[in-house]
Amino acid sequence: MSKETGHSDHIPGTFVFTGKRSAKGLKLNKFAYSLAKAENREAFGKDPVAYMDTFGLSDWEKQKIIEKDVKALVEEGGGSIYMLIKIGAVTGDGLASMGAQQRGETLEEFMATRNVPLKQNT
Amino acid sequence: MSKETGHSDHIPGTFVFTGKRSAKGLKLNKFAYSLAKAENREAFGKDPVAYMDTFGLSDWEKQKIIEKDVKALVEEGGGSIYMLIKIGAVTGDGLASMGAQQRGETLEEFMATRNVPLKQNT
Amino acid sequence: MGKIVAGVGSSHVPSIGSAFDQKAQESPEWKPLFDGYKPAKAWLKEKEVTHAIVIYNDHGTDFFFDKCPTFAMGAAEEYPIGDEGWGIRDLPTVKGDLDFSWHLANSIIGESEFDLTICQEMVMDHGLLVPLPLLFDFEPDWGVKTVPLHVNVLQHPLPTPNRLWQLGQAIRKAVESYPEDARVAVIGTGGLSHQLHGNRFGHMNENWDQEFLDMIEDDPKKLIDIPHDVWMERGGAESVEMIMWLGMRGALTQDVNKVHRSYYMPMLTGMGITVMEDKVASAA
Amino acid sequence: MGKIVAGVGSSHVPSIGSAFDQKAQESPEWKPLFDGYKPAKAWLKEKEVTHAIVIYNDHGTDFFFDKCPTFAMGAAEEYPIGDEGWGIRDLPTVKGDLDFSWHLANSIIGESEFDLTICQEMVMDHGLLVPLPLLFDFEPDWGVKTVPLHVNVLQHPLPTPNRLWQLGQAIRKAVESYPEDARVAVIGTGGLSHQLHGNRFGHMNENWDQEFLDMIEDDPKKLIDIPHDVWMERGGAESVEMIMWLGMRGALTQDVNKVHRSYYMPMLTGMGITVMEDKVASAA
Ligand SMILES: [Fe+3]
Ligand SMILES: [Fe+3]
Repeated sequence: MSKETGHSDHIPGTFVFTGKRSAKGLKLNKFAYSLAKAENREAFGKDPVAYMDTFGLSDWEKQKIIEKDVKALVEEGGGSIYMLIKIGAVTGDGLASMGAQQRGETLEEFMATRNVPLKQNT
Repeated sequence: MSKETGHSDHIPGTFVFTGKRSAKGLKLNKFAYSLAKAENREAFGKDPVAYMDTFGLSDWEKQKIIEKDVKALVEEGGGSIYMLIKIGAVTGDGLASMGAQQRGETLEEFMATRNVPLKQNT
Repeated sequence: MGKIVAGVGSSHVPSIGSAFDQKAQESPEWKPLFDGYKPAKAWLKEKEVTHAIVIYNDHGTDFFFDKCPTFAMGAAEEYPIGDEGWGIRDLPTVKGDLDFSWHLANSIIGESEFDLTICQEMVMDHGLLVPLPLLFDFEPDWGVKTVPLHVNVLQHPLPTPNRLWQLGQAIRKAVESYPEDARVAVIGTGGLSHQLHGNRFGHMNENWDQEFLDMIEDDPKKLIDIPHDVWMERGGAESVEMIMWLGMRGALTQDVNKVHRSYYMPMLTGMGITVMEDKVASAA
Repeated sequence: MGKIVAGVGSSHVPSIGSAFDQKAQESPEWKPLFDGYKPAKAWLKEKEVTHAIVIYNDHGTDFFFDKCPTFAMGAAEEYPIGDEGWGIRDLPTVKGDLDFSWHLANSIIGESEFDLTICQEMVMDHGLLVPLPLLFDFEPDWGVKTVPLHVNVLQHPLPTPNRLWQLGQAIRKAVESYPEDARVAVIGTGGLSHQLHGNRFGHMNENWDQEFLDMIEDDPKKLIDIPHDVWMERGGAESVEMIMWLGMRGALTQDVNKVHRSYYMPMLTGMGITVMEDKVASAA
C-alpha cells in the first residue's frame, strides 16, 4: 500500500487515479476540464501561458503541457487522462498520440501494434 | 398520496418540499439562490425586474416576489424557504416578517406569540 | 405498471460516436461494429420499450473533481448534449420523464437507501450518447424517454461491484412499483478492455472480454466479488468501468433470454454489446 | 490510531451566529444559550480533540437543487467561509486534513458502500459554522481539523433516519482503521423543533425536543424507525434535519457517559446541545 496514493500501484505501467493523485492534480485537471468550453479553447489557443496562469499552474505544469509530456503529467502531476485529452482538442493531438508518448513510442510505431488502425483516434 | 407532489401533505399548514415542488420552483429558487453573491444582490437591488428576467421568471413569479407574497411563492410556486429568505437580504425582510406574512399576521402580532422576541430575526 | 423488459450492455467508446457522425457505418473498419447494433435496435423496437435507464459515466463533461458524486441520477424534462472539447454533436436534446425520475428517486433513496445525487440539470456525455442512438430512434426526436444515471468510475474510491449489483436490484424494485405504464430497458455502458494511460496504454484482453460477456449473461453474481484491482489488471485500468454493467444485470431476473451479442476489438478498446430479455417480461 | 472520543449534538440556528458576531453573548436574551456551550468547549479541549467530523446541512450556500447530493463529504486542505446573502462572517477558513478525509472516503465508500459525493472544493454554511466556534478555539486559527459532511435535508426524498445511523457506524469503522493518531469528535447538527414555512410557521415543541434529547442519549435506536412525516409533525417541517444527530450517535458506543446538556427555546427554534463521551474512549 503506497502511503502517497493510498492505493496499491502494483499493476506495471499503471497509475491509479486515487484521491491523493486527484488532489495533487486538481489545478491541472481543472485547467484541462475548462477546455470543454469553446470560449476557453479559443483563449488557450490564443495565449497558452496567459490562459494557464488563470488556473495558477506551476512552472513545471506549464512546461510539461507545452512539451506535450502527458507521461509526466499523469505519472507525476496527478493528471487524469480523461481531462488531459481535452488539451488535444486545442493542440490537435489525439488520444493515440498521447498514448504513444506515454509508451515511449512514435505514433507510427504504436499504430503498427493495433488490430485495425482507426482514423477516429479518440 | 398527492399525485402532484408525490408526497402526503397531511400536516396542516405544511407544504413538504418534494421533488415535484422543487421542479416547479427551479427557476424561482435559482433566482433566490443567486442572491448569495454580492454582485447579484447589487444587480437585483438596482433593477429588480431586469434581474429577475435573466432567470426567465414568469409574470406571476415576478409579481409575487415584488409583493413579498412568500405564502404564494411557497404554497403555489414551489419556492424553498431556504432560498426565498435570501431575497430578504436585499429587501430587508427578515425571516420573522416572512413567517408573519405566511401566517396571515402582522410582524407585531407574530412577535407577541414568541417566548423571547430576539433582535436577530433569522 | 412499470416493467423491466430488457437489459443491454454496451461499450461507449467515443470513436464510435465520431464514426457515427461521419457516417462511416459502412466503412470496412467500422461495419463490424455498427452491424452488431442493428439486431439490438430492431428487437428493442419490437418490444415497445418506452423508457431507458442508462447507467453510464460522465468523463469531465458535466462533472469535475471539485464535487464528485458516486451515483448521480437525472430528474429533468430534458438533458442537453454536452461539449466534451470537440463541439456539440448534432443529436436532439435527450428527453426525460420527470414523474418517472422522481418516482425512482423516492424509491431508490427513500426505500432502498442509496445516497444518490439528484440532478435537475445534467448535461449528456459520450458515456450515454454513444449507445443511445445505436439502440433507439432519434430522428426527428428520441423514441424513448431516458433517465441518466452517472457512476463515478474515474476517481478512486469507486463504488464496489457489489454496490452496483445492489443498485440494479433497487432499480428493479423502483420500476416495479411505478403506477404508470412503462416498458423499461436498463442499459449498462462502458468498456470493454482498454487502458488509456501509463506505459500500459493500449492494453486489451479479448479473452477476458469474452469471459466477461459469458458471465454477465449466465453467471453474473460471480463478477460481484472481483475487486477493482483485478478488473484493472485483466482489462486495463480504464476498463474498471465495466462494473457499470452489473447495475444493469442486477435489475434483471437471474435467468434471462439471450437475444443478441456481438464483439469487435479494432484499436484501443474491446467493443461489446449484449441484449437480454427479462424472464418475467418474457413470461407475461 | 484513530479514536472516537466524543459525540456532540448541536443546533445550528443562524441567529446564534449573528448574535455571536454581534458579541451579544452576555445579553439577557442570549446568555442562556451561550452559557450552555461553555462547559462543552472546555471539556472538548480537556479531551484533546484533534479532528471534528461535522454532519450538517448546507442551506443553499454551496449546493443548489440543480445537483443535490444525499451525502457530500469534504476532502480538502481548506474550506472557505460562505456568503449566504449577508456577507462573509469574520472567521478563519476552516482547516481540513486531506489524508484523513481520503482515508474516510476509501473506507466509507469502498468498504461500507455509502455513495458519498466527494468534494475537493466545498464552501461552508451556517450548518457547520454556527456550532464550530462555540465548540473549538478559532483565534488566531482553528484548534481542530474538520471534515464537513453535508446531508440533504431540504429536498425530499431525504435519507432515512436508519441510513444516518448506518452512516455513523461507517464513520466509526473508518476512524478506527485510520493508522495515524486522531482524537475525533463526531458532531451532528440541526434542529431542534422549528418550522419556517406555511401557516404553521413558528411551530415549536419543547416536550418533543426534551424527549428527543433523552432518547439520543439513552435509547437512540428507537429514533431510527420514526418516519420523516412524524419528525415533521412533531417538531415542525424543518426540524426533520434532527435526523442528522443520528449520524453522530451511530458513531458512538451504545452506552455513553453523559457529559453535558442544555436547552433553550427563545423565538423560532428549540436550541439544544448534548455532549457525550464514547465508552471505549473513556475506558482507555
Ligand atoms: Fe468511459
Ligand atoms: Fe438547518
